[in-house]
Amino acid sequence: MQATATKLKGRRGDSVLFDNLGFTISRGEALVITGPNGAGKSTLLRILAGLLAADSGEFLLLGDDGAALPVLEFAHYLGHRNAMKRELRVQENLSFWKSFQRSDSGEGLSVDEAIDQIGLTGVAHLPFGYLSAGQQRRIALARLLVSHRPLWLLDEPTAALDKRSDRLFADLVRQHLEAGGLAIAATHQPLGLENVRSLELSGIHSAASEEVWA
Amino acid sequence: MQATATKLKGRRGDSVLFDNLGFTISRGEALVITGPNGAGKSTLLRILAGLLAADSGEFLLLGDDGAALPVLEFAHYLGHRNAMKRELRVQENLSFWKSFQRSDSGEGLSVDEAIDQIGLTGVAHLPFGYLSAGQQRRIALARLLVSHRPLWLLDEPTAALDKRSDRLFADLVRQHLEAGGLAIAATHQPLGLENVRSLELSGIHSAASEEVWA
Amino acid sequence: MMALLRRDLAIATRSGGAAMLGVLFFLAVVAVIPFGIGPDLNLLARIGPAILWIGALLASLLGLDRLFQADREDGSLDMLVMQDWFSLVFTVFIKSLAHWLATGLPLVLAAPLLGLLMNMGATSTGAVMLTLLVGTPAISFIGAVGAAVAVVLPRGGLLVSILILPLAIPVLIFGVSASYAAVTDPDPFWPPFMILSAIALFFAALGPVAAAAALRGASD
Amino acid sequence: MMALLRRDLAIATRSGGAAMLGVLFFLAVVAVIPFGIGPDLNLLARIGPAILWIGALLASLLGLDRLFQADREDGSLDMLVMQDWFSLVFTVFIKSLAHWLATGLPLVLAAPLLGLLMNMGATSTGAVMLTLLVGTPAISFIGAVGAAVAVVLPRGGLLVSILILPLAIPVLIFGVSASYAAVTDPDPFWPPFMILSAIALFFAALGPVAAAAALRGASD
Amino acid sequence: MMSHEAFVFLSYAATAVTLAGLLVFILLDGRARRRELTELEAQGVRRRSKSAGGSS
Amino acid sequence: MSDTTISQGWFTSLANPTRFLALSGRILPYLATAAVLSLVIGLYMSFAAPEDYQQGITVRIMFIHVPAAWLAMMCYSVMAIASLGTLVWRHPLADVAAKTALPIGAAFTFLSLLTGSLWGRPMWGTWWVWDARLTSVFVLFLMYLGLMALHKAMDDPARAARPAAVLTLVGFINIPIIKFSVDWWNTLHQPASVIRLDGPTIHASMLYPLLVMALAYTLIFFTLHLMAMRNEIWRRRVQTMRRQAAQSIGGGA
Ligand code: HEM
Ligand SMILES: Nc1ncnc2c1ncn2[C@@H]1O[C@H](COP(=O)(O)OP(=O)(O)OP(=O)(O)O)[C@@H](O)[C@H]1O
Ligand SMILES: Nc1ncnc2c1ncn2[C@@H]1O[C@H](COP(=O)(O)OP(=O)(O)OP(=O)(O)O)[C@@H](O)[C@H]1O
Ligand SMILES: [Mg+2]
Ligand SMILES: [Mg+2]
Repeated sequence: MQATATKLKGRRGDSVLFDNLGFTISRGEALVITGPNGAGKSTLLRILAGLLAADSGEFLLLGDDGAALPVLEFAHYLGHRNAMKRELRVQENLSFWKSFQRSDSGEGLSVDEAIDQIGLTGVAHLPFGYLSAGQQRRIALARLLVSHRPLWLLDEPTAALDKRSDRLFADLVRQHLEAGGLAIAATHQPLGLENVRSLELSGIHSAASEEVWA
Repeated sequence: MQATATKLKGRRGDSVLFDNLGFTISRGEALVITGPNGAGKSTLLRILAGLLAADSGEFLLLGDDGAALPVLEFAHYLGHRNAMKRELRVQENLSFWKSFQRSDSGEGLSVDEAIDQIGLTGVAHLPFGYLSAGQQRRIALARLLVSHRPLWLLDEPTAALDKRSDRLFADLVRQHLEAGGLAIAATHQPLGLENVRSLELSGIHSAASEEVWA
Repeated sequence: MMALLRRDLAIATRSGGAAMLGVLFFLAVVAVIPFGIGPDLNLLARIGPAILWIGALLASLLGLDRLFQADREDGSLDMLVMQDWFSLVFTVFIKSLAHWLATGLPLVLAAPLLGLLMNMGATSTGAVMLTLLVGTPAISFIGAVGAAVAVVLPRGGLLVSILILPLAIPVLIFGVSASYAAVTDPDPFWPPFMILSAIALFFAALGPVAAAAALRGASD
Repeated sequence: MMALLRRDLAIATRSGGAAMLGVLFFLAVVAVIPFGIGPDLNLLARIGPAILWIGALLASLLGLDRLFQADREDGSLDMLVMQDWFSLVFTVFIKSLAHWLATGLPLVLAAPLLGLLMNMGATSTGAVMLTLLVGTPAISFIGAVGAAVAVVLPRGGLLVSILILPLAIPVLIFGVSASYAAVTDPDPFWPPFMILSAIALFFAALGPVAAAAALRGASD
Repeated sequence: MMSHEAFVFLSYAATAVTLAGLLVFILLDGRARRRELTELEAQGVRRRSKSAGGSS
Repeated sequence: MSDTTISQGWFTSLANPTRFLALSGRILPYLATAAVLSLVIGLYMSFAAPEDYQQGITVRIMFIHVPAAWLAMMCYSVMAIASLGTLVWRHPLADVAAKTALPIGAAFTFLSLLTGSLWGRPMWGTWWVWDARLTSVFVLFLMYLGLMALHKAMDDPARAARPAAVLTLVGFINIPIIKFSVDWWNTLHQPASVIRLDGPTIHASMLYPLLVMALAYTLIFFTLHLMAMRNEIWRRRVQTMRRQAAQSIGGGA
């Protein structure tokens, strides 16, 4: 499996955030995107996830047999927000995502296993809104575990995590990579991963030149 | 001016997060609260801000003449959420808070100056919802500048900030302290401040013993 | 506090279009009632004030459940609650006022048009406008209590309306009876209208205090 | 998808027994009416169907605007949109269905009780139930489009209300007129009812597709 | 048209049924709660105020 | 026991649920016996009472209708007082009292509506009119149900307490409305068949059974309320113990 971006151009309003951006990662590899606030990291991840349209260029996920796979179904996207309902219990939230994001590419962990993995055993029955900020983020990470998808797109995954959880997260990503997964993460803090490629966005935006209105 | 906590006890549901907690800081001093996720840092800050009632103990802010000052009016609280309306422009958001949180203890910066200070010159006219996560957090920090209040209560102020903004934030706090302010911050990352006191919450919770129902 | 009023109004007019929604709903109510009554213009004119009042009461419910919930979700509520008791009560007052300006006032202004549709006379329409002008703020103020209670709820919606409607009934009773009194001869207009005004004043005082008390307790 | 239905229903019921809430809301609305128009049983019976329909419309409007907004605010919407086109349309369909199950259906079921309170006859009540059963889903489905558009526009936008209500008003009007046609003799029940059904089917098909299209464009 | 006796009987019957229902509901609820308490205590979960004794 | 700052005095001892349980356990048998006794006497008296010359046998409905209506209002007043306790003294038992009174009050309100309807049919020729008193009682019923829904909507009783108390107090304005709305309603025209309250002032032969029945209803209310309060205390105790058990198993994060 291999993820390739070619000549991606991302735009917000009239400013081009990045242009001619390309990379390739294959099974077991991770890409870390860095850059100052507003550089366009989140925008890039949303484009990769298919949530935003790129201005030009394309992002492809190729299966081991070389066939293009739909990113929508083969990628997990973790944004700035946690995608959990405050009023539902942790258990309910996770089992919802487990069955909603069921995929053919493999089985995920059970909800309880996932909660164990992120070190929050015992919170399953609490309403999500009762958790602390870091605990909420960790439950959001557990979503990646309950259904298996090979490509992880992570936007500042370690926000609000304490140091022990930082390491725990690094372990999770490492396991995912070792199992043949791929990961692309935007972050401001070192993730504690070895052997990752990195991509730095400059944060210098150019005005869109072939502006339609100009 | 001096802020003193004595024998504070904080509880969530049936578990006591901290007990017998006390500290004193005076003008120009900062206190950094650390501890693992769910230790009770946010809870402590909310108690200090008067948003939650402590189980017992008290937190007092004493003026230079020894008179007790209402924390409500002399403290800025910055929580996990930014307290800004997505649909309003940055300018509108900040000037709202500027006039809403007007205080007698001194003049704040003008909205434009504050935006300059946090290094986002030029975003004033954008709707808040258009900003990136880090930019949003920085605007939330700018709120502390537009109206002057001597005590800052900050809950993970540097979440989502890039490295340059981290330093910028450290400078802001340093200026605030030098001008005779006080700051209490909960964080997982070093804030880049020198000479701060620190308080570590263990994250080991005890069950409430004098539980009413049991 | 003017700033708060301005902010809430800006949000109301910018998003959702609370004013339009209220007026449209109002219009829908007035549009369907004649189906039941039939083409009897006299009857229509007679129950016109009541229909306008009921429509206005129901339309005021729109958006009420989000009065504080929206502030809670983005964290602003913390700053609103971080005030001394008096300012908090005043803040609630201002927010209710903003809600009224955004939803209630347009209804009052739309009343003449609807009066026309209901074949109501000028006096009758004027009386309804006047009573609505006094009565709808009372609904917003009492509604603030429901909205404050809803802050602790995961979802306000219907529950808030259920809690508020019974409380709003006195307003409706006197609003309608004053409007009728203005046209039916023996009944004097002023007594029920004065009671309506008294109720409005009472709610304007009670609502913010009760809502503030609920908000103080709700913070988590 | 069953999971989505279950989740949305769970969220709706968390706030206190959705079914019971619908009935309570309706009871509250109905209780308010006689205070306005007076205790004339005949008149009540005549406007009964209109009141039930207005109550249903209002109940649908309260909370409909949050259909996607809530998901957007907590980030779930991204995951919902990250699906192929067909699944996305189906997701919207399910969410509207959940909304209807939580707010519309209880109203349909409560209608007989309210018919009793409004002194409506059996035929009339039956007709109202039938039209509500067909009509309220249409409101939920068309409302989904408005809710999706509300998400698109970074600043909400007046469009929502201007979009939903004018589309919902035909449903309301045909629903009410079919209910009346069932009791007033010369008017036939079926023509307006068929139109209502046609509108409902049309909206059930159009709503999810249009809402899905709006959501695809919305994501930012 | 029912006889007036029937109305009287119905009202008394309805009152009896409602109040009895309420009583039974409360009794059953109480029994269930006490059963839960004894179960929990059998599981070794102890009430704090009991185990803590009279320490203040 | 604890060194918290709950004010001293007679209710300090009641502040402790354990002591409340003990005390209420001792009182309950007597209360229940008194309730049953007065009910039996009251029922006997109401059937021994002479028939009314105007209303015939249906006047016997009065003996269960009027006390039910009174209790419906009294129960709400009890809740309002308890809500004051929650808001002013932050007394946890006050919340328990307010919450458990809800279903009982709803039941009495329901009974007054039902027996009123059953009386109205032979007397007025209709089950229901939207007359002021009837409607305001109906509104009271709605408020009971609404408050029940509010409690049901929140899984944490501690957080429901204050908002529910505020709402209960605000809703108290309905009680005077029930009392006085009859007069207000006069400004609108009324249906011809109205209750003739001003007619026969109640004769002693009916007054006494009525008063005994009212006493019986009141005793029944207090018996049920005490029992329900005990249940609620147990419920919260179980909840607390469950959570503590879960915590000691799961460990802090
Ligand atoms: C659903 C219908 C009815 C409801 C909700 C209702 C409600 C009430 C209420 C709330 C009271 C207490 C008022 C007070 O203490 O001030 C009351 C008292 C009373 N009701 Fe009804 N009522 C209904 C029908 C009837 C009917 C049909 C009759 C007789 C024809 C009746 C006869 C009385 C009488 C005699 C009293 C005692 C008044 C007094 O002396 O204080 N009620 N009812
Ligand atoms: N609203 C709430 N209701 C009930 N319990 C809560 C609530 N908020 C937090 N808690 C619990 O209180 C404990 C402390 O939470 P708090 O938010 O203070 O932690 P924190 O130290 O700020 O953690 P983090 O570093 O993750 O932000 C957690 O165990 C959490 O589950
Ligand atoms: N919804 C939006 N509409 C318009 N412009 C936007 C929107 N979101 C972001 N932008 C703009 O796009 C640029 C890049 O934003 P993006 O969120 O991708 O940055 P980022 O690299 O993720 O920053 P951060 O580190 O702060 O998260 C910013 O200048 C921002 O103002
Ligand atoms: Mg970002
Ligand atoms: Mg925290």
